[in-house]
Formats: sequence, structure tokens, C-alpha cells
Amino acid sequence: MRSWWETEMSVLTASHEEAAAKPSHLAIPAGLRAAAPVILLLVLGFLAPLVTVAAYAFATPKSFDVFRSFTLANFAAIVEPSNTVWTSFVWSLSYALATTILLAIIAYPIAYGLNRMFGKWAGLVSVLFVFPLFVSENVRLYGWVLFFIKNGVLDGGLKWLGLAGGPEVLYTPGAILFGMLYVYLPFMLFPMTLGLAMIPKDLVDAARDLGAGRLMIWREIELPLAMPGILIGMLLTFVLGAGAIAESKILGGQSVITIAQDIEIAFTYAQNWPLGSALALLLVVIVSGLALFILSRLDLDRILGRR
Amino acid sequence: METRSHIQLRALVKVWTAFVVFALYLPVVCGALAGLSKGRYFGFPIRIFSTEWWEKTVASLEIQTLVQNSLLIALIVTLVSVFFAFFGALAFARYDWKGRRLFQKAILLPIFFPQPVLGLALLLWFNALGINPSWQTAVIAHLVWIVPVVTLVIAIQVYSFDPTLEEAARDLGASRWFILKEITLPILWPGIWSGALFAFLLSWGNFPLSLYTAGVDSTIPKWLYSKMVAGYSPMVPALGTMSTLSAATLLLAGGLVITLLRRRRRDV
Amino acid sequence: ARDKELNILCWEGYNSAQVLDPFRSSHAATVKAESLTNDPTMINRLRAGETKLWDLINVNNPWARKVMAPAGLIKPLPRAEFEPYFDAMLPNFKAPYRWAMSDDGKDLLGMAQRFGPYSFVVNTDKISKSTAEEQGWDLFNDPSIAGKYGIQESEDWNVFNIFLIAGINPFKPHGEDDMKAFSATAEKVFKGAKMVGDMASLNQALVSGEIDLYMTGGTYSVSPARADGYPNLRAVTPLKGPIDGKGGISWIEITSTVNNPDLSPLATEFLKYVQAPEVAHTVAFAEGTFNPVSQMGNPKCFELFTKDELEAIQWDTLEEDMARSAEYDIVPDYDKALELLTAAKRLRG
Amino acid sequence: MSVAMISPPLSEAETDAGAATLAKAVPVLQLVDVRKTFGDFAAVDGIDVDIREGEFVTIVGPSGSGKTTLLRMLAGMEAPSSGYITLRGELINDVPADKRPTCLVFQSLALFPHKTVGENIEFPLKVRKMPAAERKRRALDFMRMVRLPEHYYAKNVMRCSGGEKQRVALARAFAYDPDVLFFDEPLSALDYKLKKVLEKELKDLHRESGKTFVYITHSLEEAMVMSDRVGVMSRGRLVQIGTPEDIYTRPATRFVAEFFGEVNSFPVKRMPDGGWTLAEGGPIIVAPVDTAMGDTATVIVRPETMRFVTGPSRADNLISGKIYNEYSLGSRMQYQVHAGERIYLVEVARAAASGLVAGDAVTIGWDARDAILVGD
Amino acid sequence: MSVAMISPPLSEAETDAGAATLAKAVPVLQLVDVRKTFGDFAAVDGIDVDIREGEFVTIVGPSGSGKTTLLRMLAGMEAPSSGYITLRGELINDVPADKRPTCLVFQSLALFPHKTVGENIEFPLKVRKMPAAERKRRALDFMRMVRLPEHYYAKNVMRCSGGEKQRVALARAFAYDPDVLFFDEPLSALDYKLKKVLEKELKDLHRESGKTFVYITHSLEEAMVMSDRVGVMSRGRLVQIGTPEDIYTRPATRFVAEFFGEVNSFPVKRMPDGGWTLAEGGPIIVAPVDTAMGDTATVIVRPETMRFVTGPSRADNLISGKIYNEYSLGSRMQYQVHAGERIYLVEVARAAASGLVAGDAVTIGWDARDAILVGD
Ligand SMILES: Nc1ncnc2c1ncn2[C@@H]1O[C@H](COP(=O)(O)OP(=O)(O)OP(=O)(O)O)[C@@H](O)[C@H]1O
Ligand SMILES: Nc1ncnc2c1ncn2[C@@H]1O[C@H](COP(=O)(O)OP(=O)(O)OP(=O)(O)O)[C@@H](O)[C@H]1O
Ligand SMILES: NCCCCNCCCN
Ligand SMILES: [Mg+2]
Ligand SMILES: [Mg+2]
Repeated sequence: MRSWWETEMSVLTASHEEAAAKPSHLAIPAGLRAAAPVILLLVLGFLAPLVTVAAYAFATPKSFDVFRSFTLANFAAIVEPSNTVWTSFVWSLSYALATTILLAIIAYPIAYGLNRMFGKWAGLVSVLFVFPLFVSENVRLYGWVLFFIKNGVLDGGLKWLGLAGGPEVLYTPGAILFGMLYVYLPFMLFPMTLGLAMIPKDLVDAARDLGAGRLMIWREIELPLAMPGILIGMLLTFVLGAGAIAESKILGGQSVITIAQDIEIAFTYAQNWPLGSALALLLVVIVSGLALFILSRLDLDRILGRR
Repeated sequence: METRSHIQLRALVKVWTAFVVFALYLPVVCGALAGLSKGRYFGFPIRIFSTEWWEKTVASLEIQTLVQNSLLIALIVTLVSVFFAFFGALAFARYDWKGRRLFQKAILLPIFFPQPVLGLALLLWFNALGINPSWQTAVIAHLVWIVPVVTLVIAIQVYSFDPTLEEAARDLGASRWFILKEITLPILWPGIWSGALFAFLLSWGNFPLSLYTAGVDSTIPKWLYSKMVAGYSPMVPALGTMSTLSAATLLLAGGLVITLLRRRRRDV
Repeated sequence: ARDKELNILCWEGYNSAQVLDPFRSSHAATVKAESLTNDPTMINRLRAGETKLWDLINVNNPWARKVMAPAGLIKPLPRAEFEPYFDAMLPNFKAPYRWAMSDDGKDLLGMAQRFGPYSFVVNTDKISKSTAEEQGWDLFNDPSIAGKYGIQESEDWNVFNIFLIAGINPFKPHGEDDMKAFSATAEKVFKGAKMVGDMASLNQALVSGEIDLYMTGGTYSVSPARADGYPNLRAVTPLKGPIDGKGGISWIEITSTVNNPDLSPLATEFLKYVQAPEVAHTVAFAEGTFNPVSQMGNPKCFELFTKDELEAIQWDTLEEDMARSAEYDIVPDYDKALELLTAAKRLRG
Repeated sequence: MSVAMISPPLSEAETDAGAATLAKAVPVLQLVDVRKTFGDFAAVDGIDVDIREGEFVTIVGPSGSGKTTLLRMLAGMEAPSSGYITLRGELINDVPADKRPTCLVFQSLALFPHKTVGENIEFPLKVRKMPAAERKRRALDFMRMVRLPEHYYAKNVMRCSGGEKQRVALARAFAYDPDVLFFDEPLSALDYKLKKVLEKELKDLHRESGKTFVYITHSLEEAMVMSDRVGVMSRGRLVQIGTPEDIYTRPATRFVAEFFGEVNSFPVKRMPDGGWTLAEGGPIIVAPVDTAMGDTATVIVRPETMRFVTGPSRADNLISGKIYNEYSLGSRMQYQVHAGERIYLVEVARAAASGLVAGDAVTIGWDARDAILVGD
Repeated sequence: MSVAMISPPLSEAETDAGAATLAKAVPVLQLVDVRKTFGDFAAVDGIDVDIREGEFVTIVGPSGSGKTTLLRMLAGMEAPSSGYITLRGELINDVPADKRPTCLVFQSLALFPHKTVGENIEFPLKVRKMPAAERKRRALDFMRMVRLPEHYYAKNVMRCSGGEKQRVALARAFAYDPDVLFFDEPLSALDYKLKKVLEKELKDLHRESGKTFVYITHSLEEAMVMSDRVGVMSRGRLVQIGTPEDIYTRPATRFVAEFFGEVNSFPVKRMPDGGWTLAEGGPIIVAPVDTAMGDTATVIVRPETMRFVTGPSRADNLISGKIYNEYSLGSRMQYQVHAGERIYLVEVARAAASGLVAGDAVTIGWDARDAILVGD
């Protein structure tokens, strides 16, 4: 018997074309061996919670008799016409979408600069983006409250300079979006930067030499080759954005209720775990459905010519 | 090759980056100001400055324990998740295997899950198994959520990895371990580094999973959260500022050391 | 095996060094305390199986008697040993103290300590104390106040408050009309709120001038601001209201021993420890929020409070405020009301 | 040719006789019906060949004929889709590259981009845990061997020129020092002079070490000068394998003949008397061949065996035409001669070039012994 | 050589006279003291040259001599560290690649890995917004031109063989169709036959289009056959530029002479009477040269002008020795002859090969007019 470690390491060098037909000394394909630790972790650490949540989702509302009852009542309650929880879904998904798109636009020039323009400063600039992340996002968001609030840094500062006070931006839906852009920027920026680093300079040179303008190079060469980074950045941003709650609570004054907050209320003040589980499950289904749909349209393997 | 429009673009990108960095630090600076004002409630310009909250924070044994817990969890999560995710990323982006498509999708599921629900469900699971929640179970909970993220991050780089390099190394007689050490890891290093950074930050800053799975062990985000919601004092922003500063000091010092070492080792 | 460790799940204050450190050193014990910011989350932890972990749980009054005890999450205290402490407390807490007892009145479920009125908080520079007291919850029915108030994210109290604003006694069973009125009121009140947030944000907003008042607030939430030099901010209890004439709601914390199969012997020790006058005073002024404690009924304890401290917790009006308040209790149709309230919140966006 | 005789052919595809006498030597590599398919395309389409210990076998063939794919299978980079590869008698179809005493110099070089020139070359030595100082000494030796300046030791390999990189790849393989070395166009990016130098180094190394070399090249000269045997691939198959002499003078097919340089080819038909006539008419004199031939065939005459026939000189076959063009090929001159519908190529040494210019009427001729008759 | 005369040299480095007469033609590219340094190493170290519209200039030189770097500067991939590059009279030092009517076929190919063969070739057409159908038609034309099968249109370019990739790169540049084309060893990975075919296609394209080609190759034959002028680089400098004929027959330095193939070189000293003697002793007869020469020089004799002197035949210079080795180079045979301390090379046409074998005593000789006297 080979030790697990050895088996694991053997993954590294196995040809990726590893022929399935061939009777290899180890019948497990390299990919599966590489995936094994993650699969094991997820089976042990995620499957059970998943099953639990699913079981709660089908348990009697407001009860704790999981695995002893089965009912669709929670889902029925969610889809009931009088229930407005769908607006929370819509808000969350819209915010997630807007955050994803805006952050892609905000982060791209920076990622580009980090890869192509900042030269030896790139390392320093990129850690500048890291430092603030050591502070919990709540505290950072609260920093914005201190900035925007009446008599805060902006308003107080302007008044101190003898000007009229600052604008009223806190506790609005716009403030929530702003907060989300702020909090999720790194989740877009870092994968994107890594993705852009994957573009061989030669290819950009070649494309330019063939007469391609900046836009053409971007669309035909840089974008597809940086796609793994961009897509993964967008995926993370979208998923996290769909589960966002703190931005609404701290900056937005709950001017919008996100689905995450509905789930939280179900688990806390309502003590309705089954309903909370059903909402959570629905969120997972919707988000994964959307994300996987988009991913399947933008198949990385195909874009990168791996298949 | 520099053209005028390129120079303009470069200037534009620089200005934009500077603006975003500025925005990134603005709330941190506001927090720093709040931590240095005597009053519990903030007003600008600050009426009376005081280092009282800083002193209290530094002196607090409780906070020392929190920092220790958070650091310990984050470090372990970083190491373990990078290890898992490194291989996960190979399976995700490099090898052609039957279950790949499924794997690529399944690995996303934990990320799609709302973290508080995941945390609570994990707590139920740990208790069903008779495991007392503690910082160790928090590590596992973090891993469930963070490993997939890190896998994705590392996969970005694996997508552009040239497998013939490993073939060549193997052909030159290198063992798997040797190839890993000499070829794969160094080349994938930027991705691994990014992944490690993600792992650390996601664990360090995680509240919802820690809330449910750390048992009696508290972490900085748990403490900050409870302080923020009830019992706010400027120790909250003071601790935030301290975190930023210590991270900055550590990273810059580390970066400097690495740069110097590298410069000494290689000149061309 | 656990005689040197103690784990406490509590509201903020009990987890402070001021309270815990003396106990730690005198018992040479490892004491871990986790402060969570709402009752249900703490109870969720026990429900999820953490009864094996915790020794003490400190929540607002109805939960012990009406939820945790029936669910078997806590266990009774030895009555003989603990009831005498109630006799040294403020008059309202004389044994058998209702919220400390099981439904059937047989078991002592926990000890009382912090308490306070919890209705709303105003900036008396903007709205005078007397106006606020006289108008009471009707303040929130005045359209001109829209955009000037905040709401604390404290949904159980918000359910009470919306009923009260609608002129309905929250603790009675409600008919369809009541619920309609509730719903309409909730929509109006939430729509008109400038912000919904936690108490730190609300106090900051009040201090900054973003808002003039916020609901669900009391000495508990406003005391840190008062102590910080804003005596113009005040917890207000309406003079009258629909709960048998009362318009305010108050809370009392009950600390219970968790139904831990391996309960630390230090749990009961700790409960006794916090009864001591000095400790009780420390608990009242532990970092975070400042609150009256039932032990103030003991002169030895009371004399430890300075004038400023009494000022911060509005001692001058505490008795009348409490007298005008009904105690936190379970609303019969809470689930339905919460649903309507949540739906109303959604209409904010 | 002195070296050519060391290793007579062994495989079925061979043209040389007398092979059986030497067959007792155990082949180091034996390929039986080896195939590699990508989708439904067979890049290598059934190859049988034995390679003997110490042989220098060169594989040539058109672009895309499967040379690289074949070498990758031999080196263990790719498993054959079917067939068997044995090494010293043991089946190695599934033996990974690091378990084979072989090394491949990649066509794509596969240099380690994060390492210096020195570190690249030292890699196999580091694998073997050689001490650093010793490693460096050896690396510098190999750098000298491939004519890389000493200060390149610390140079980032990605900053090297095309030819420099190719030499690093070569040096790295030498450093590994396996029993069998595979080279995939290892000198293609080098200038003529350096190529000659390294050909010699390679040849010396081969001779002195007794190792087995399998070598892909597009340079006819390289194939001719260095190899014991040359195998010609076409569309995934080995169409002929034999000594360079064999391949050059006795090509098995028109494909092989044409592959080794520009030739004059004449489609011919068999006459009732067993002789041959040009397809477009007119008799042609050729030497008899032993191989069975169909009714049509091709006569191959290399440009350098064609000559201008003037004055008293004679030739077995003669054709009249006009000079159409002349090129200098360096040491030789090439003339294109128009005759009838066709253009014939005549190549003469520069020294022997006779001042002919375009438009001159000439007679070109060749002898029967220089004409090669091949099947189609 | 018919084409060689079309474009006489222009630059200072040139050896050909009569250049001035044609200097009025405006150069399409003019380089003045162009330099490129990496750190403190000068990869290109001061190059002056004019390239005229429609010229086919080939650059040759040892590996690492700066050829690729030079081309990259001309194409706009790299800015010169100093000096001037003008295109039709305008300074283009800082003009980016997409603003130059030029295109480079990269030594590293730089194919777009995420695109098919067809998409790669179509890229420049897509840039020009050509409709898809038309684009495909053109792409297929170019694929035919470089002899890629039609069904490769949809093939993943990374799955192509080395030579196939090289052809895709070539086709892509053709599709771009700029005024000036730069080629960096574009045929190095192709087999002899295909190379010939594509050389012809390239030459035809050049002739028909009137475009300017600058071409890097290591193949002497390619340089000789295709170019109007050949420039020889060494250590970042252009040591000679002239017609292929010039370069071959009148190399400016020993370096140039030796670069173009193996030669016999004899260090010589000047005698008081103005004649020359071998450095190791003994008189030598050489043709007089017009260039000023120092007191020491080198006499170059190409192997193909060396001959075996037997019977009545004579030669200006004679040396006796022993045959040491013989090689077949395909159409020619090469002999190594040991004489004294040295090994001499003699190359004769295969047809003229005289059955000599190793060990035979021979006399080799050459005529004064075949000896080239060069400075050191
Ligand atoms: N980016 C770089 N950094 C440092 N040195 C470089 C860089 N690029 C090229 N060089 C060096 O400059 C010299 C010229 O390189 P170049 O690629 O122009 O050579 P070349 O003539 O094209 O050679 P080859 O025939 O081998 O392709 C080489 O010695 C090379 O090592
Ligand atoms: N991974 C692959 N998928 C599909 N086709 C492939 C793959 N690898 C190679 N081929 C095809 O197989 C054939 C043989 O390729 P191979 O690389 O062996 O050719 P080669 O003889 O080395 O050619 P060259 O001289 O151009 O390098 C080519 O037609 C090529 O397009
Ligand atoms: N969201 C918090 C409001 C609950 C008030 N309860 C006060 C109890 C504090 N000990
Ligand atoms: Mg190949
Ligand atoms: Mg080059």
C-alpha cells in the first residue's frame, strides 16, 4: 500500500492526458487524487451541514423536530403571494449584480496598472490594498459612518472650513451599494490582478504588431487570457454580495432588507429555523443556478483552449 | 513603446488607483481618529484627544487572548487550506478527469451558502458527533468555506501553468516531491501567495462562522461585533487601527527582508 | 473535572475584565465569557447542542421561564440557597420573584440583577422630556417626525412598540383588526424612520444630530452617552399607554445555570459572587452599558454609586419609569406580528 | 562512411540486407505496432522498430508526421494508444518518465522559467543531491560544452536568445546523463558554425559514452553526418529506416527520395521488353533493380548527378533545353533548365560552374547508375 | 544570380562599390547608430544601415549576436536605448507597433493559445473589420499557401506540431499584409522540402508585392537564395552587409568567412617583399588584394575549392597529408586531411569522389584566385 502522501504527490507529475484506457498501476486518475483532500473535507465538513439544513427546510415550521417531520410548508409560505420576501431576494441579487459589474470596472484599471504600469512599485501598491483588510469589515464600514455622518469627518470638516455641511448620503440604498463596493473590492481586485498576470507579454506585442488597437487587444487577447481571474473574481464578488448584510445594517440604516437579513431574522427573533433553512436553501439554489449558468456560458476550459 | 495616449492612460490609471487607495484608507483614518478621541461618540473636529482607548486596548488581557486565538486560527487555516486548495486547484484547472465538471461545480457550493447558516449547521453537526466546539472546530468551519475560495484563486494561475515543465523535470529524474518543491510551487507561487493571503484574511476577519463554531473561544471579529452592537467604545476603532498598523509593519518588514534576501541571492 | 473552569454566555458586561478578573484570581479558575447581542442567538447556541459547553446563560426575563426551561436548556437553582439573596434586592424583586421562577412556580430558574425601562430615547434639546412623556408613543404617529427618528434593531421590542403606537396592548391576544392596525402602523413607522440600526449607531446618530429620537431605547442604551457628557439625551417612559394604563416596557436579566451534564461547580459560586455589593456595582458599570441593578436595594451597594453614575442611569426617575412600564413578556401572536413587521421593513427599500 | 557500418539495421522496415546476422544484440528500445491517436486522428500510426544499445538513430520526416509524438512516447511523456514499447525487454508503456533511464530534449525546450541558466542545467544534478560546489563545476563544464559564456551561469534563462535557450536545454540533458537520450530538433535555432561545433560535440559524446541517441532533425546534413541509421517518417508511419547511405542512394519510395532534397523525377512506364520509357514518351536507360516494381514507377535523378554534357563527354541519358535560372547555393551553383514541359535541376560545384547564363541552350545528361528507380 | 543585382548596398558597412549611384532611392528604414542595452550589456551595439523599399535583406549572425533584438526594435516591440530609426524619413523610435506598417514573425511565434489556427490567421483581418465569410476565405488561402490542410482551420493551435505552428505564425503575418515584413527564423522548424516550397512562396510574395522583407535565418542556403543583401551580425554589430555573392566571395573578415560554412584558414605573415608566408612557415601564393592589410592576416580556402591533386593536374598551393576521415553530406563528400599539426577539409561532389579511404596519402591543393585574404 502506498501512503496517502505518496499517492497525493504522484498526482503532480502524472500526465494530464492520462489515458483512461490504460491499466495504470494506480487506477485513480490524477485529477481525482488531487481533488481527494478537498472532496474529503467537503464530504465531512459540508455534506452533513447541507443535509441538516435541507432537513430543517422540510421540517414543521417554527419547530425543532428535524428529521422527524417532512413538510413543504416552509416553501409554501415563501411563495405565498402575500409574502414579500421575494423583494429581499431581488434586492440582494440586484446589489450583487451591480456590485460585480461596477467592481469589474473599478478594479480592472488597477489590476492592469499593477501588472503593466507600476513596475517595481506594483508590489508596494498591491500590499497597500491589503493592509486595511486586517480590520474587520464592520469596523471599516463604521469608519465610513464616521466619515459621512453629520458632524463627522466630512460634514464637520466642511463646516470647520466655513463651508456648508456635507451631503446626506448615509442610511440610503446608495450607501449600501457604496459599502458593498468598498468591502468586496479585494475579492475582485486580487483574482483579476492574478488573471491579468497570466497574459504573456509576447502575445500582446504580437497583437499590437498585427495592427490591433487597444480595444481589440483587450477584447481578443487580454480579456480571454485573463478570464480565469476575472471570472473567479466576479464569481466571488457576486456570491458574497448576494449574502451581504453588514453594509445594509451599518451604512444603509437598513433602508433595504437583504435576503441574508431575512434568514437571520428567521433564525433569531422568529426562532423559525425551518423557514430560515428553506430561505437559505433557496438562496443557494438561485445563486448557484445563476452562477453556474453564467459559468457554463463562459466555459473557462473552452476559452483557454483546454478542451 | 510609449505614445502620448499611452502616457495619458498611464496617468489616468495612476490617478484612479491613487483615488481608490485613498478611499480604501479613508474609513480607516476615520476609525483611527475615533480611537484617539476621548469621547465615546465621534464628532469632527475632535474636541479632546486621548490615548486612553489605545492604552486600554493594549493593556487588555482579553484582547491579547482574542488576538492569539484569531492569529492561531488564521494561521492554521491558511496553511491547511493552501495545502488542500493547491491540489484542489490542480484538479480544478489542470487535469482532465471524469469527475472534473462535477468537481468544479460542487466545490462552489459551500461558498454559495450563507455563512451564518453554515456555521449553525456545522455546530449542530459537531454536537451530533459529540465534538465540543472550540477554536479547533472553528478552524474546520473556516476550512469548509475558505478552501473552495482559495482553490478558485490558485486555479487562476494553474490555468496558465505549462505542464511540459513538470514533464521535463520528471524526465530528468526528479521525484514528485522534488518537482513540487523546485518547479510547481515556485511557478505557482504568486497564485499560492494570493490564495494564502485570501485564506488568512478570510479567516482573520470571519465573524459568522466563528460566532457559531468557536465555542467558548472568542475571536477579534466576534469581540468587535458584540462591542459594536452593544457596548461600543472607541476601543473598537482603536483595535482596528492597531490591526492595520501591525499588519502593515509586519508585511512591509517581511517584504523588505525577502527583497533584500532575493537581491543578495540573484543579481541578474 | 470542571471545577476550575466556568463558561458564561451573556449580554455585554459580564464578560468584562472588571467583573471576571477578581473571580478568576480568587478561584484560580479559567473563566470564559461570551457576550452576544440578542437573546435568541444565545439560545440557538444551546439548542444546537452547546449545553455541554456553557454553565451560565444570561438573557432577558421571559426566555428562562417561557422558553429555556420548557426546552430543558437550563436547570433550577437550589431555592434555599439562592432565595435569600432576593430579599436584599430592590422591593420589586422579593422572593418568589416571578421571572426567576418556573411557570408552575416550583423551581428557581435564575438570579436577577440588571434591569431597566426600555421604551424610547430622545434628545431633550429637540423634544422636551415632558412633551415626550405626555405624547408617549403618539410621537411616532405624528407625520412631521418622519425622517427624524431611528429604530433600534431589536425586533421583539419593536413588535411591542408598534402595537403600542397603534394603541394596542401587545400582550393580549389580537384580532384581525388589531393585526391590520399593527401592519399599517409598522409600515408607517418603518417608512418614516431615518435609519434602523444598533444602539451604538443610534446613539452616535443622536449625538451627531442625524436623528432626534429613537425607539426601543432606555437607560441601558442611552446611559453611555449620558455618562459621556450628553445629559440632554434621555430615556423616556410614556406616562400612559394601552397596557392596563402603562405605556412603557422594561426588562430584567435572569442568569440561569445551563442544563450542562457536567455543570461547573463555579456556576453557582459565580451567581453568589455577583450578589456582593462591590461586584454588583461593578456589573452595573461594567464597560459598555450602564444599568441599575437589583442589588441597589442593599444600602451597602447603593452607597457605592456616585452622583454621576446615578445621573447616567437616570436614577432620579427610575422608580416612576419602572412603575409606568410593563415587564418584557411574550406576545401571544408574536410570530404573525414579527412577520408583518419584517414585511413592513421590506417596504423601506 | 566509417561509423555507418557499426549498426546495421534490424527492423522490418529496413532495406539493408545482412541484418539478421547482428540481430542477437538486445535492442535497448523495441517498438511493436505503436500507435498514438488524438481523437480519431492517428499522429503515430503503427510503428515497429528496434533500437540497439549505443545506436545513433535519426528520425526525419515532414512537419506533422509524428516525430515529436513518437519521441514523447519513448520518453514516457505520453502513453501509446496501442502497441508495446519495451526497454531492454521490459514493457514500459506505463512506466513514467522519471522511472526510465531516458531524457528528452524538448522541441519546445521546456526550460524552467524561474531558474537561471545555471540552475536549469544543474537541475538533474540537484535531483541527485550533488553538493552545490560540485554541481556548479559540472554546470560550467556543460556550459562550456555548448559554448555558453561562463557569466551566463547566473542569467535568467528567459532573457536568453533563442539559440542560447536551445543550448541550455541541451546542456541540461547532458547533465542528466541517462542511458538513452532523445533530441527533438536540438540545433534548429543555431547558426551554421555553432551547429557544426555542437554536432561534433554530440557525436563525440555519443561515441565516448556508448549511449543510445534518438535524434530528430530537419537538417539532411545533420542526419547524414551523425547517424548510424536514419528513419523516415510520413503520416505517422516509418516508411524507411537504414544507414544514411542507404536512404540516400537507395530510397524505398519517391517520397523518401524527394524528401532528402530537390530531385529530378521522371514518371516512367514499363515496356514489354522489361525496360522503361518516360511517361510522356521517349526511352530511358536505368540500372536494373532487384525490387519488384509495378508497371509504373518514378526515376529519380539528383541535381548533383545531372551534368551539362558538352564536347566529347557522354552520358547514358541526354535531354536538351535552355537555362532558365541560376542560383548560388554558396559552395555550389544550381541551374534550372527548361526542357519540354519540365524544369530540370542541375547542380554543380562552384568551381566547376561554366559561366552559363539564362537563355543558353544546353544539353543535360546523367548516367544509368545515378538514376534511382522507385515505386510510387 | 539574377536578383542579387537589383539592390546594391547603401550603408557604410558595405563592401560593394558603386553604391552611391543608387542612393537616391529613399530608404524605407534607416537606422542610425541604433543601440539596445540590457543592464550594462549591449545586445545591439550601434547599427547603421539603410533598407530600401522592396528590398529583401537577410540578417545572419551567431546565436546571441542581437538579431532578434534588432528586429524587435524595428517592429516597435522594444525602444532603442539610443540612436535613431526612421521609417520613410520619419523618426519612429517611439511609434508603437500598431502604428507601424510592419509585422514581425516572432522567433517564439507568439501564437494566440486560446484561438484556433483559423482564428490566429484571421486575427489581423478581424482587426480590419473584414466580414467573417471573407475572412475565412482569406485564411484558407493563406493556409494553403503555407501548406496547412484545410481542416486545421478549426484546430486548437496549441495542439499543432512545431512546424505547423511556425506555419500558422507565417500565415498570420501574410494575412496582415503590411509594407514591411520581419521574419525571425521563420522556417527553422520545417523539413527541407517544405522549407524549399515556402522559400519559393516567400520569394514570390516578395517579388509580386514589392514589399520590403527583413529576414533572419541560420540557413546559408536560404540567405543566399532569397536575399538582395545579406547582413552579418556579430556581438551586436553589423560587420558586413552586401549581396550574397559579395559576402560569400569577398568576406570582410575572417569571422564572416568562417561564419558561412566550414573553411580552411591559414594564419599568415607578411614578408619583406610584400608577399605572404604561413605563420608556421612556408610560402603561400595568394591573389593580390586591394584593401590595406596589417602584417598578419588569414588566408581562407573553402573546402569546395580545395582539391586532391593527382597525376598531371596542378595547383598554385600544395600540401601533403593523410586522409583522416570522410563524411557523406548527401550530394557531396567531405574529407578531413591530416597534414602537420592541422586538419584540412576538402569537399568534392559525390560524383567526383575518388574512392579515397582513411589512411590514404594525398596531396591537396588550391589556386591563388580561390584563396581569400582577410584581416583578423
Ligand atoms: N531581456 C533581456 N535581458 C538581458 N539580456 C537579453 C535580453 N534579451 C536578449 N538578451 C541578450 O542579448 C543578446 C542578443 O539576443 P538576441 O535575442 O537578439 O540574439 P539573437 O541574435 O536573436 O540570437 P539567436 O540566434 O540565438 O536567436 C543575447 O546575448 C541575449 O542573451
Ligand atoms: N495534443 C494533440 N491533439 C491533437 N493533435 C495533435 C496533438 N499533438 C500533436 N497533434 C498532431 O499530430 C501530428 C503529429 O504531431 P507531431 O508534433 O508529432 O509532429 P512532428 O513530426 O514532430 O512535426 P514537426 O516537425 O512540425 O515538429 C500533427 O499533425 C499534430 O497536429
Ligand atoms: N438588541 C438589543 C436590545 C435588547 C435589550 N436588552 C437589554 C438587555 C441588556 N442586558
Ligand atoms: Mg515536432
Ligand atoms: Mg533570435
